[in-house]
Amino acid sequence: MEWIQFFNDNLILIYLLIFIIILGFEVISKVPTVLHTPLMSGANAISGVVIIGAIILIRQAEADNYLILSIGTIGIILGMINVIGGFAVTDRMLEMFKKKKK
Amino acid sequence: MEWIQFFNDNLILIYLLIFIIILGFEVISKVPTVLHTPLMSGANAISGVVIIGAIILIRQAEADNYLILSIGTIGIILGMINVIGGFAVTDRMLEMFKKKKK
Amino acid sequence: MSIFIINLSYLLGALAFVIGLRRLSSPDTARRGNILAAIGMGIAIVATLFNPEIVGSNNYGWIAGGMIGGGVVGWLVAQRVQMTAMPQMVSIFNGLGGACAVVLSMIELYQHYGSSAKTTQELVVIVLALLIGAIAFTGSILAYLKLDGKVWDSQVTLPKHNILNIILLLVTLGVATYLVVTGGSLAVALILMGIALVYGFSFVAPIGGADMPVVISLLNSFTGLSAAAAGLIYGNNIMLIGGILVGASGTILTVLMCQAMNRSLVNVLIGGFGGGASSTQQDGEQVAKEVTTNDAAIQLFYAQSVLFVPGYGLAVAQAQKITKELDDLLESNGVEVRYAIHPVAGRMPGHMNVLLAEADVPYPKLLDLEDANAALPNTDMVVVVGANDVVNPAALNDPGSPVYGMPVLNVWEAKHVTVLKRSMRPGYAGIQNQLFFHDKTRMLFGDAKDSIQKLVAEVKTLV
Amino acid sequence: MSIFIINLSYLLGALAFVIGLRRLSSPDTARRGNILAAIGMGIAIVATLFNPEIVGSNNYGWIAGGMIGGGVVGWLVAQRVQMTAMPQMVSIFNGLGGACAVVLSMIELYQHYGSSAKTTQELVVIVLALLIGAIAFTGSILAYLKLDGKVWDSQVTLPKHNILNIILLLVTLGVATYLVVTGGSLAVALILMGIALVYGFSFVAPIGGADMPVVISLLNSFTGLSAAAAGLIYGNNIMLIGGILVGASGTILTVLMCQAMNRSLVNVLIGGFGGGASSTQQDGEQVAKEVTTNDAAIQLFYAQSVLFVPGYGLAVAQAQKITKELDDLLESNGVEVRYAIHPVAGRMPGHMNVLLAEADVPYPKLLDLEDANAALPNTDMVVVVGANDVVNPAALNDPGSPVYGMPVLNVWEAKHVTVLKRSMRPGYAGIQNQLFFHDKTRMLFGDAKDSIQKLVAEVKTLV
Amino acid sequence: MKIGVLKQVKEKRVGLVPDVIKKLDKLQATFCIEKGAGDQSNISDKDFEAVASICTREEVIQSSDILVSVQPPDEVTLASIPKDRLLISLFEPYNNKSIVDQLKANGLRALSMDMIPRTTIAQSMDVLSSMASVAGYKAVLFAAQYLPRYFPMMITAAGSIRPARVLVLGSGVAGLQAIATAKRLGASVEAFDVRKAAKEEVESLGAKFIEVEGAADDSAAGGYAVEQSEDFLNRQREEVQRRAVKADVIITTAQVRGRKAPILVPTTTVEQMKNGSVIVDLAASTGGNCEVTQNDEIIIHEGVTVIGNSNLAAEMPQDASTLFANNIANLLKLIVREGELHLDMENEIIAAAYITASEPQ
Amino acid sequence: MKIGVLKQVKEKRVGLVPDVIKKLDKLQATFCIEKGAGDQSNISDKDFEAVASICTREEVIQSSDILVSVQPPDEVTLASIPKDRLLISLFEPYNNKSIVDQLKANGLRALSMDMIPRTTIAQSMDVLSSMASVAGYKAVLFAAQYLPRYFPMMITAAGSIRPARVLVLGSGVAGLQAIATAKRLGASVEAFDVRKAAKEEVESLGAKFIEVEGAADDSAAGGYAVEQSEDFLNRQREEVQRRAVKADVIITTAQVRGRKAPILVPTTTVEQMKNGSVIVDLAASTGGNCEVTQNDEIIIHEGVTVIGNSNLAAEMPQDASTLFANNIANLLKLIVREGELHLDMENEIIAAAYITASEPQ
Ligand SMILES: NC(=O)c1ccc[n+]([C@@H]2O[C@H](COP(=O)([O-])OP(=O)(O)OC[C@H]3O[C@@H](n4cnc5c(N)ncnc54)[C@H](OP(=O)(O)O)[C@@H]3O)[C@@H](O)[C@H]2O)c1
Ligand SMILES: NC(=O)c1ccc[n+]([C@@H]2O[C@H](COP(=O)([O-])OP(=O)(O)OC[C@H]3O[C@@H](n4cnc5c(N)ncnc54)[C@H](OP(=O)(O)O)[C@@H]3O)[C@@H](O)[C@H]2O)c1
Ligand SMILES: NC(=O)c1ccc[n+]([C@@H]2O[C@H](COP(=O)([O-])OP(=O)(O)OC[C@H]3O[C@@H](n4cnc5c(N)ncnc54)[C@H](O)[C@@H]3O)[C@@H](O)[C@H]2O)c1
Ligand SMILES: NC(=O)c1ccc[n+]([C@@H]2O[C@H](COP(=O)([O-])OP(=O)(O)OC[C@H]3O[C@@H](n4cnc5c(N)ncnc54)[C@H](O)[C@@H]3O)[C@@H](O)[C@H]2O)c1
Repeated sequence: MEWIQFFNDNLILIYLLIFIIILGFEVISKVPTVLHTPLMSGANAISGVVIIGAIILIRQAEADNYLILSIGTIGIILGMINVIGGFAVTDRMLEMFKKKKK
Repeated sequence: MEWIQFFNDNLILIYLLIFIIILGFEVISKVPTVLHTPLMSGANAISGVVIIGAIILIRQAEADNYLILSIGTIGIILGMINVIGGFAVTDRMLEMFKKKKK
Repeated sequence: MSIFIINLSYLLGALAFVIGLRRLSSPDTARRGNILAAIGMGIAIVATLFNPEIVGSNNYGWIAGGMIGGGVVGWLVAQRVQMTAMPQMVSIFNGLGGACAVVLSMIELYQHYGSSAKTTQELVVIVLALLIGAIAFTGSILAYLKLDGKVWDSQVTLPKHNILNIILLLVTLGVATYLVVTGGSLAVALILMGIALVYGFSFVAPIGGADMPVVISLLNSFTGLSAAAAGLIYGNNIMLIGGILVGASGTILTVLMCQAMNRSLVNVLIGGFGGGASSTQQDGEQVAKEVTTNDAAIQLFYAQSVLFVPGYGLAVAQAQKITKELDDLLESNGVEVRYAIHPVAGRMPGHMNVLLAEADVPYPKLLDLEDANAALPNTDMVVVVGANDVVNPAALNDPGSPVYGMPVLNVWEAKHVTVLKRSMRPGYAGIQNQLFFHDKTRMLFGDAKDSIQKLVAEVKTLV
Repeated sequence: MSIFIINLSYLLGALAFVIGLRRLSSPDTARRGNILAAIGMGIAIVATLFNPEIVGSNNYGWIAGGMIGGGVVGWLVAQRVQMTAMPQMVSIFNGLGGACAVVLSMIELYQHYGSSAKTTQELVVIVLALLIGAIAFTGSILAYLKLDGKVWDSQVTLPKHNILNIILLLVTLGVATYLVVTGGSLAVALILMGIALVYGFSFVAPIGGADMPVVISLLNSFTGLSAAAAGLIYGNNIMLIGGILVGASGTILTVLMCQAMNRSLVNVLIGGFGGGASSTQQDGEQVAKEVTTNDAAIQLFYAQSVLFVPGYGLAVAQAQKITKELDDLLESNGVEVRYAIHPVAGRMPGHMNVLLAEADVPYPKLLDLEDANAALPNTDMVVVVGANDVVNPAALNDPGSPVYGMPVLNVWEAKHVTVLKRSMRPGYAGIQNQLFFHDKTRMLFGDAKDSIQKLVAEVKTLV
Repeated sequence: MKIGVLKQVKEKRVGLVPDVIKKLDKLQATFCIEKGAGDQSNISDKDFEAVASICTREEVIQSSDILVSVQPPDEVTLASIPKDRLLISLFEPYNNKSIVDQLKANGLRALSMDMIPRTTIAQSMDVLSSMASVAGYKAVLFAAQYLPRYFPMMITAAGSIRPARVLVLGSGVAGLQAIATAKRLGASVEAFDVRKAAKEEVESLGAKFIEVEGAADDSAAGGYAVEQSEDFLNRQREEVQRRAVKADVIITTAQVRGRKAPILVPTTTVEQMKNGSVIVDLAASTGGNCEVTQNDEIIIHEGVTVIGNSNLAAEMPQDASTLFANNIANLLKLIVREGELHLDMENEIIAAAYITASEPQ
Repeated sequence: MKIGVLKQVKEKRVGLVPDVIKKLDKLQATFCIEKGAGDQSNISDKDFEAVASICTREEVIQSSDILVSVQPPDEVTLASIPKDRLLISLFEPYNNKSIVDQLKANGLRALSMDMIPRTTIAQSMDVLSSMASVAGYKAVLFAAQYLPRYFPMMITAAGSIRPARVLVLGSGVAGLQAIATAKRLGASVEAFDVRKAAKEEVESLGAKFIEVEGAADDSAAGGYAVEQSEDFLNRQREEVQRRAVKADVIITTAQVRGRKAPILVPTTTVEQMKNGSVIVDLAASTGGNCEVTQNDEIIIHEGVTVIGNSNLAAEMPQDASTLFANNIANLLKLIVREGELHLDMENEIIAAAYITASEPQ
């Protein structure tokens, strides 16, 4: 019952999620095999969006709550490596596709 | 201001609409020219979904409000022709694609 | 709980629309996609019929009447219509959908001035639904009339029609704004409807007959948008989603169709150009009909038997190898492919033999004049590749022609003929060819090698 | 107003993700797509940094430190890593993303047991983020170790490992349920984290080394899902949307990668098979490395100069015409294509000449032995099409070989060699060929005509 | 109506063949064939017997209303043919100026196959085309037979052989067929002609066209080439010389109707060619395109074999006869209806071929 | 070290050519060429002068350490050669049984080019291959020259000509080349052989392979065919007969080393063939695959032209000489080092070709 309630209350959100999932499928469905690795890498960089959670966490934390601050900062570092490294590596992989012009 | 308020209030709905638009583009973007006409026809049948408005209208109307009832019924007839005729015509057009098996 | 079921139904219906449309865009799955979309529509309609949240006196009798009436008419029309008249049909159906949106928004306005006043925001949405629906309605009707040959471009186009259209559009928008801002009255609403209907008509008027499919697709996306607006009015998700979806996909489809014709949308909408010259080649009174690569490819792919008629143009274009590739492609899909070699085709005795041998066409596939003429009446599709004099019917029926009396390939005895050449220029004998104006004949202009290359690509999308 | 700007920024960020991903899936636009996604990420981060809705002591110092530190490390690593080590790198990055999610959810749990208790629903979401993040973390790390050759399959696989995995999974889910239902304690939370980390490791352990890219893609979609869960925790749209998007596209990409390997996902996950035999052909101690059509096509397309070495197998497969097609395709994309004809290739003097003339390969493209050997060191890519004895290095360096002393085509002097043949069977002379085990050589097994047909198709996707 | 076929003396072909006669039953004519007429074309009298009667020469000459031969009958025979009979043959009145008078003097009527216009409708009777086509094919075979080298390229264990270079001068029907055949055998082929349309025609066979600026092209000449200015011929000879020195085979077919053939390969060029090279000159009967050509002879000039033969079609007599017979048959269908001869002078084909009309042609 | 080249009497080819001699400078040998040796191959003495000295026959014989010729020298010449000299030529000891004794009697040493093993490594010296390849090519040209019909299919205004049917019996090197050449000219080709590998080889050229069950295939024979059972030969002849009757051209190359060639086309088959058809028999020198074949003669048997020639390579002397010379040169590189002769009997090529060794071969 609770879940049904949840469903009815968040109907639009659920629509949104389902459509994003479909969109995620659609957007990828016709990739040439060449691009599998860079695409994976690019998607991986996007999944680093979790860093935003770490930022929110730290911004919300007390200035003296060192446990949360330090753990949160570790989170930021990890997330940032994922984001920056991910996009940069993807870019390097994709460099080979600019070599030639049709 | 009013619109900004509206935007903030209906954020999820707006996300939904934008993603549906992108999805609409995505879903179509690689159609072989052969399918242009049936696709147009199928999409047209879907646009007959407006009939639902007419149904709601009539269901909500007073049983003696003949003006609304008759106009609404005209709406239903028009919409129904669009829906049924649209899907049926599309199906006929698509029949030619079943003739041969690979 | 029941609301949950209704909500779930709408969700499923919306999903069915999306997935149905998706499948419609690939030949393999198109049919199932269409059925899926239809099922989604069924679910949505049933859910609406029994949605407990809608309170009123239901009036199921009226609804049933309307649905059965409309359904039967729609079904019968769809079954009866000629295959060739499909685009017209789609146009009409689309117009009716637009009309339905007009009806709904007019009733809302009527109620606005009567019982229940609306907020400005609601009013905006209602007026949008009205405008877009009205344009889609009359526009589609005119598109139908044009496609069906009931109306000629010149009959409905005024001088400087495009300027007229812009003025009309401004007037429409002006009245609409007035209505929204001041609240207006039923009379203003009726006037607005009238202007919008006129504008829809006028909007389509200057657009060339051959461009109608593009216009229908555009109008279809209009109908979708009006349905979405109606969805907002009724706060109904599936109307909103279905409408937006059709609006978006219709727009992109319109763009794709323009691309397939090598035109820009603006170019199409300004009109005039698409009406005559581009799609037909005139010779005095006569008109040679062009075919798109796509249509030709479909005809080839779904034919039982295809006969290529190579001529000097095949040699000039050096199209022998690509022709063989098309041959292989068709054969591997169950089409019987042969070649009709006219004795004087080319510029030296055996010219075609040399070329086709180079492309490795096996000898048994080559028919000489007699065999070919015997086979032609049972041939579904003839593709004339850069031949001209050797398929000239004047040789049989025009005693004044310099080729009168020469036996030719009677390609017009086949079911369909497609002629690949670069222009309407004559061949070696320097005489015009009536074949090109024959009922069964369609011209595919361009260098033969290019054209066949494109045909190969198109056929591959069908496989 | 400022909230509007923040909302708008998130919306734009989400759009950038979608469109960026879309562009990433086509070679032409991939690079711009990646940059677009990066910009979207930038917008989202900046918006979060200055979002006025987030109240607290901000601690920008900590944030700046973390961001700069992480950013610099990420950037440097990305620039330094070898092209060949890219998949490992992606795997590590992905693991870190997962770790970040673990960190976040552990803090939430810590707070749950400390200051602010959560609702059951929130708890579910937090535990989900924890679990998925943890699996993605250790799984990715093991995938990295395997790919980097630091760990061998056998070192981490136990007997009946799959059963062990199922048990571990059940235990993990059990503890998770317990925690959600009873509320648990920090200790339970830590235990759960521990088990999940172990499970992530164990999950990847049995999967074959060659299947790692598929696994990374799968783990990547896990990371996406954990980010989405974190988004729910923080009520943050862009985390939710970005996470779901990556979750969905990662899943479909995983399936596509399996399809490209002709495997099912289940088959990959059960593991074992992908580890060795399928991708290599053994000869005693030696291993010939296979190449996918796709990789070969890329090498061809991005080469400056390609040399085909036709042999008897080309004749048997009658692959001359399709070879010419591949040639044309490459030439039209700026690749210089030539043919090296060994004097004894084929089964009669001039065998190759006959075939290539039939396919209309112009004479100046044919290099004889001397010219070819002179050209080889400057050749990017050699494609050996059904030749064997004529490219056997034993002729130069194995005095015991029956072909010792015969001049052969020194194809191993080129940068890359791809050999098209059906099996490891020897040619006419009946002797094994060391070329197939050469460092630079990759084998593409199958009938030469089929293989080249596939290459043509692949190259066309690159154009 | 009786149609007779004469045995040829210095010619291997025969005017009609059994397979073709079989298809002529609608003419309501009978056929008599001189004994041994088909021998040289590998057609025995036995083959003919099924569709015609075998007669002596005398019988044929005396009894036939229409007399068919490949080459025109000699003077003696002409004199012995009864008056008013119709002869069909290759009279070549533009080369053999006296033949018309001779025919008229004997009171004979004649259709000359080589006068049939080169129009699309007449092509089924156009022996010049069908024979030129055979000649072009044969020219390449002759060249390949006499050339001490390979035509195709060969990279073999015993060395690499580059493809023979073949130069075709004059790309009419014979030239085009020569190009096609040489290309088939693997040679690399260049060709030349003065007609504008020739470039496209040559390229349609995948060969290379050599351009020399300033050729006179008269489309009023009914497809035939016109005589060229001396200036043009000089430039052409220079260009040809440049290519000829590199060529292994030259095949020349350049003719200008009713005139001496233009000299395209002068002696100096021949002498600069490679030892063993071959020239096949199909214009030999009108003087040859090569200066050293001797008509109907194969000579070796400073190591270069020069084959002068304008009648190469006769070297493939069976198919050549079949083609010739088909051409004749198509003409017969035009002039014989229900066993009666109808010479319709309104018909432009008949009018052009009827060389014994009283008005000047 | 001096290497001499003899002028041939009944042979157009020559053992070495200037282009090849030029590439042999590493041998540190001088060359003397008999005057006029290259004449028949279109190579003048002038061409030779740049790389060798032109000598009289006597000088060549007396002064050369190695004597190269295409065909073995006649008995008189053999007798005049000083003892211990090395001769390189096509001795065919398996056919010409007495030659070895004759050589030994004169105290001469000899390498026979036709005894070189048919292995991959030896292929650059394999004159049998290079010459067979030329012969296969030439065989088709001969057939095309003598056939009174077209090879390719032609649909023309003067009638349709179907492609010539060519039947190739024996698909060794010569047979394969014949198949390739006939296909090039547009014929439709069928082929046959007893070796199992032949099917794939024939099909690799796009021709049709005729299967006859039950052929003996001995892979120990070093690639050569073995003799077949009479039963098999009978079935084969039946199958061949069926095809031969429809064929326009038959090219036979079936040989079994050291034995009489099998009769594949008996007289009865020839007599059922179409008038004008052509048989080219490359096995003529070992009795011929066709019963009516006369070695080195062109005869006409009941309308069928039968060309018996096992030495067709000599009909294309210039390229054939170049190929032959390349083969010889590759052998010379193997046996001459720094101006000295080294006959390394460990080397299987030399061991096989050295026919004058005392032990029995
Ligand atoms: N066979 C012989 O021996 C011989 C010899 C000499 C003359 N002829 C004459 O040639 C004619 C042969 O008839 P035919 O039907 O083969 O040829 P045709 O009547 O000359 O017509 C050829 C057609 O091909 C088209 N064409 C040219 N290049 C092309 C290209 N690249 N791509 C596509 N189309 C191309 C041309 O139209 P566009 O320009 O519009 O493209 C032309 O109308 C007959 O009149 C015959 O009498 C024959
Ligand atoms: N040129 C001549 O005159 C002549 C005459 C007789 C003999 N030979 C000998 O033949 C050899 C020629 O060397 P080569 O390198 O051309 O050929 P090769 O050494 O015989 O090798 C041919 C290779 O092609 C592969 N193959 C066969 N059919 C194939 C197909 N349909 N698709 C893909 N691959 C296929 C085979 O491997 P799989 O089975 O694994 O596919 C085989 O290893 C030399 O040893 C030479 O001495 C030459
Ligand atoms: N209507 C038909 O169906 C048909 C049939 C056959 C031929 N034709 C036409 O008839 C014409 C004559 O053909 P033909 O083969 O009998 O020609 P031909 O034998 O008279 O001459 C052979 C070729 O030599 C060329 N030539 C003449 N002088 C030359 C010079 N100085 N240098 C180079 N080339 C020179 C001519 O242009 C011609 O192409 C052609 O135009 C041909 O297309 C038409
Ligand atoms: N190693 C190399 O590089 C190399 C080079 C050339 C030839 N070869 C091999 O040497 C072998 C001999 O070649 P060749 O051309 O000198 O052969 P050949 O001249 O001895 O015989 C010609 C062909 O006739 C065939 N034949 C024999 N008896 C027959 C019969 N009764 N019916 C039908 N056909 C019959 C043989 O099988 C052979 O193919 C072949 O196997 C060939 O592949 C190898």
